[in-house]
Amino acid sequence: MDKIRTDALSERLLRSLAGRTSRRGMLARLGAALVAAPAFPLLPVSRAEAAKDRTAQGLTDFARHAQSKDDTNCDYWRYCAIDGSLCSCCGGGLHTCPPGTEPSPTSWVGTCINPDDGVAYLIAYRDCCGTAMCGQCGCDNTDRESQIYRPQANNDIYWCFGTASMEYHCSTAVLVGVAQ
Amino acid sequence: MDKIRTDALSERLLRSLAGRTSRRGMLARLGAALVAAPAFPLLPVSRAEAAKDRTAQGLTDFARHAQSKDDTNCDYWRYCAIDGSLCSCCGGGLHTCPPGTEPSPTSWVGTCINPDDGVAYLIAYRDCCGTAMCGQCGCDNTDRESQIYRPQANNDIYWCFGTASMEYHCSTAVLVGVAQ
Amino acid sequence: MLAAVISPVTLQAESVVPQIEESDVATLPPLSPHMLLLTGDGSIKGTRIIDGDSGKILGTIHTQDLTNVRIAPDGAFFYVAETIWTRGNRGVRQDLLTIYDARTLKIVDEIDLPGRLLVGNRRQTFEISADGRHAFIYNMDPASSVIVVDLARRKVARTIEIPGCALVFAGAAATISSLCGDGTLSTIGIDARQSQDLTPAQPFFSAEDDPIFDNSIADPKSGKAIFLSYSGLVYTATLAPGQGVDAPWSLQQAAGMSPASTRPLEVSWLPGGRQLIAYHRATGTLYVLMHMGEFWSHKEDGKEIWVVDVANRKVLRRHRLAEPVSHIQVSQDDAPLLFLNIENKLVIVDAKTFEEKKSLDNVGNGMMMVPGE
Amino acid sequence: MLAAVISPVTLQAESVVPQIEESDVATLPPLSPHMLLLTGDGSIKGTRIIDGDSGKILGTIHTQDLTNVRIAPDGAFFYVAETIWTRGNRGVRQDLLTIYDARTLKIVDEIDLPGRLLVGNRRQTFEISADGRHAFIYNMDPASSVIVVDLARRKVARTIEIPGCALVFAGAAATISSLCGDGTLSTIGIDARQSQDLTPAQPFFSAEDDPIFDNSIADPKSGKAIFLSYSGLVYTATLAPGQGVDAPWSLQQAAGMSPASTRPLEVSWLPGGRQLIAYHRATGTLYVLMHMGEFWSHKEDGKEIWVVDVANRKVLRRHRLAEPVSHIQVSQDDAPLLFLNIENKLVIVDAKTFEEKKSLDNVGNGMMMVPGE
Repeated sequence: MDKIRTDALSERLLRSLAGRTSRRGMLARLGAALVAAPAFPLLPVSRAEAAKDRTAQGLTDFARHAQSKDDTNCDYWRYCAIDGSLCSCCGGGLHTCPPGTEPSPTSWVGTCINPDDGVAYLIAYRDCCGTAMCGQCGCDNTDRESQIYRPQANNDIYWCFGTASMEYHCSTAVLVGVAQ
Repeated sequence: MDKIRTDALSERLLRSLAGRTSRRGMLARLGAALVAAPAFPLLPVSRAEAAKDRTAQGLTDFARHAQSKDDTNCDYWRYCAIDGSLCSCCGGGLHTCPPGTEPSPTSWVGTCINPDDGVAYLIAYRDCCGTAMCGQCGCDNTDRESQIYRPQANNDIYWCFGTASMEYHCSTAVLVGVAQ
Repeated sequence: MLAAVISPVTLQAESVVPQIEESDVATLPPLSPHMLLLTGDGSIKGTRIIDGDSGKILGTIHTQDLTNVRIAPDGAFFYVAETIWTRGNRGVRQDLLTIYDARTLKIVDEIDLPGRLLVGNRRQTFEISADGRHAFIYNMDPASSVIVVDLARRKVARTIEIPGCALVFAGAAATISSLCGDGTLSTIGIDARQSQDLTPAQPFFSAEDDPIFDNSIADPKSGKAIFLSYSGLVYTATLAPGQGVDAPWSLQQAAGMSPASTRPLEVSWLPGGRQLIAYHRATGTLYVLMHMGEFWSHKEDGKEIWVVDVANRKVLRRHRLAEPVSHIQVSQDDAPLLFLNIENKLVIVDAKTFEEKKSLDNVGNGMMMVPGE
Repeated sequence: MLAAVISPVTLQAESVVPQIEESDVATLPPLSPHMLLLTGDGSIKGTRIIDGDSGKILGTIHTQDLTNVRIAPDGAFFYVAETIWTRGNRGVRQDLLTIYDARTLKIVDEIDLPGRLLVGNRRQTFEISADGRHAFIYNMDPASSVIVVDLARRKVARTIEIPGCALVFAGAAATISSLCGDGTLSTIGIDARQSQDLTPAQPFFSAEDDPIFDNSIADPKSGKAIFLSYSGLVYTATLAPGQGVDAPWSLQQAAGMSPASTRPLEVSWLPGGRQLIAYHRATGTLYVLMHMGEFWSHKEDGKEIWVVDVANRKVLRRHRLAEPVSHIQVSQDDAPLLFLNIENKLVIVDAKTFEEKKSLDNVGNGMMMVPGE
């Protein structure tokens, strides 16, 4: 498993690119690339500052109470910044969309600490799209969740860019890698 | 106020007409006539048998407890067979649709007893259509309510035939006349 | 430059986030007797496919208010009869029969329909023939008709006018039957050459005085049907040319009581609710939601389930419900489950012992379908 | 024969039912300060127009999930920014600015938009300029832009790219402003010749460590804006070319406490909720939903309302709420009402005395708009 050596750059990346070419064309292409890629690439993401300190004193309220046994509960560790219905309660799983829905190639991202090893992992919250609201196991956790001007860290946006239908059904929590 | 001298005939009317001409053409025209008429004609309706006996012994459970003061409550006397949101709670009134909605030219019909005079009246439950569910003051009263094969006495059908949109918003209770 | 944009990898290698899990999509297991399709309306929409044994949701079909769902007899498809406007509450009305693959829940086809009645909580506004070749959609605009869809050719075959009648039951011998406002049953061949009413036009009930519930039981294979009236009269019939309706008998008498009255003030145990009867075909067992009340309380939720041996006209058991129930369904296998619903809450009960097995909240409150019903 | 069919009267005179009441349709009263527009989402959709004095619903605009509604400055129209698929969950996506007459609620026009961001509970994804001539719609696909609509000509005028930034505040001098992920504020002229960033690009907050809530306060007339951070820092600014953001001050200090910390384990009173701030412009009074908790609890519902004198940086009052509140709004007259919402329940309170005036259930739980805000 590769370690992540990213730093906050997504908006800066967009802004710097924008300076060098037609912004609209460039961004449209960038957008298309991001949503069309088959391997589900992520927007480059920031390593959250809070993930540095793994002592009990560095943990958020969510992390201090998180568990690693039941992925149909809001306090499952990967769900530290999830907003919506858990796909695990809707016929899907942690990284599996329910039948008839489509995983979004784009996602928002959280940094969550696994209570079993005390390690911070990057989690991609990938929405499953195409069917209306599952309505089961609604969660809204907000560790290091930012606002719309930092979209990849915001969990209110319908992250169904690049799917055939943007109807939101549920959210998965795909393990991406170690954040350190 | 004219008295009503109707008898149950609507389906029989349709059936007899159907024998004499192309059923599809006839019924299509009949349908169009019913929905297009500007004066909101009713389907011919039956005088309910139960309306004959106005003594306390002849009253339904609804009629024994009905009131005539507050038209935003389900037990208001005209609502003896209403199903849905009361338009009186949605910006409309007993015979008034809320802004932006349209009264259906067709309706189902109830026979309700006014507690003030003990007289049975014919009530046209005219749906207001075009905007989604008002959601206020939901009632479901069923005095002499029949099933779909007797549509003008059924309160589950979306009675929005002939309106620009068939989206159901709320139901009014228009006083039609004395049923005796 | 373009390449760099398309792939963030080449743009700045250090920023790439490797992914150790791949996103995938689940498929449904093959249809099995304990699977339930529950169609929500109002605040909780969508048709949830639920495994009766685990009580878990296996998937959801996108359905809106007033949608009807049926299971193909061979289990290959789910059929959805639905109405959608192009702009939500406005625009162009689209009446559709949408066909979903029963394993992937992907849309296989969408067949345009010339109309359908908009009404909730009705089973017999949409039916599939026993051989799976035809779908029947009841339409009222406000004239009455049945739209026949050829499911093999995936197109509308014809429209059958049924003036004065409503609903559609798939009968034996390529017929459909409807209930009529004058108290008769009408049976018509789905073939254009058989469009005459094939039943004796004998009124057997009163649509004014003691209506039969729209939600009746009919077996498309045998044509055997069970109708139930507001007062609790049970009518059995065979839906086929030339067949009539048997003389009715009283549910209350079958439980050792007096027959119920249709008069005001009189209180009886009465059938009521929305999907208020379910039938276990192999054993001929009828489950009816019953409540105490006066006549014209036919939408009141059930406070008891009456278990009825239809052949012997006997109530075998009266089960008192902990909370009222508006919808009931039963699986068709020999270890049957009862599915009970009230206000979006589903309770799954052993149909023999009435032991509660599972319950599930926020699943919707509407019609329930099981395979082979 | 045809005539007889068209008119049941001539067919059988005895069957005609005379009608003594005519059906009609209500119109809304002219816009007044105590009227509220409440946009529901999820289980209760639609935008309800409520009279704050009587607590009664005056009418409903058909709106779906993730719809934004604005009131025209002159009160003549309601503007709805919405996204509708032709087949509900599928088909062709239609992004629209729909214009409703504010008295009849009839659709006056529908303007096609090239897109809009799908997100709930945000005020600044849709704004109207102070002169009523332009509408601004924030779009992310996922590149960021603002769509400018000419409301006089009823068509899209242009699209302004705002890379790295989001939201749209209508500022003074024909500009729009956005908040950016690098902690800056970006102000751009809506005229094509002014598409440069007109503000000094000075980061004033950290989008990672102490984000500013999207739901901020901005006056399209004066450009005066109030931003609030998760930790409770208040930033005032003027949204206009060349203007910067003032140094922030702490809400908690304004209430006599220590400033809140962003560190784990530390507990403070913090701002939180969905529509968590409201501003009474004439008196410069800010109402903030506050709760006790640790940092990153920014969506938690308010347990108190803090009444803040912005000019004097002073918390005037802390009102303890009987039940938590997620959305707050205040009318703009001199006898102001506070509108409080939690889980589809609206409570209307006197903004000066906090006396409860009215309450209303099942009205939806979403963004609230008042005239002149």
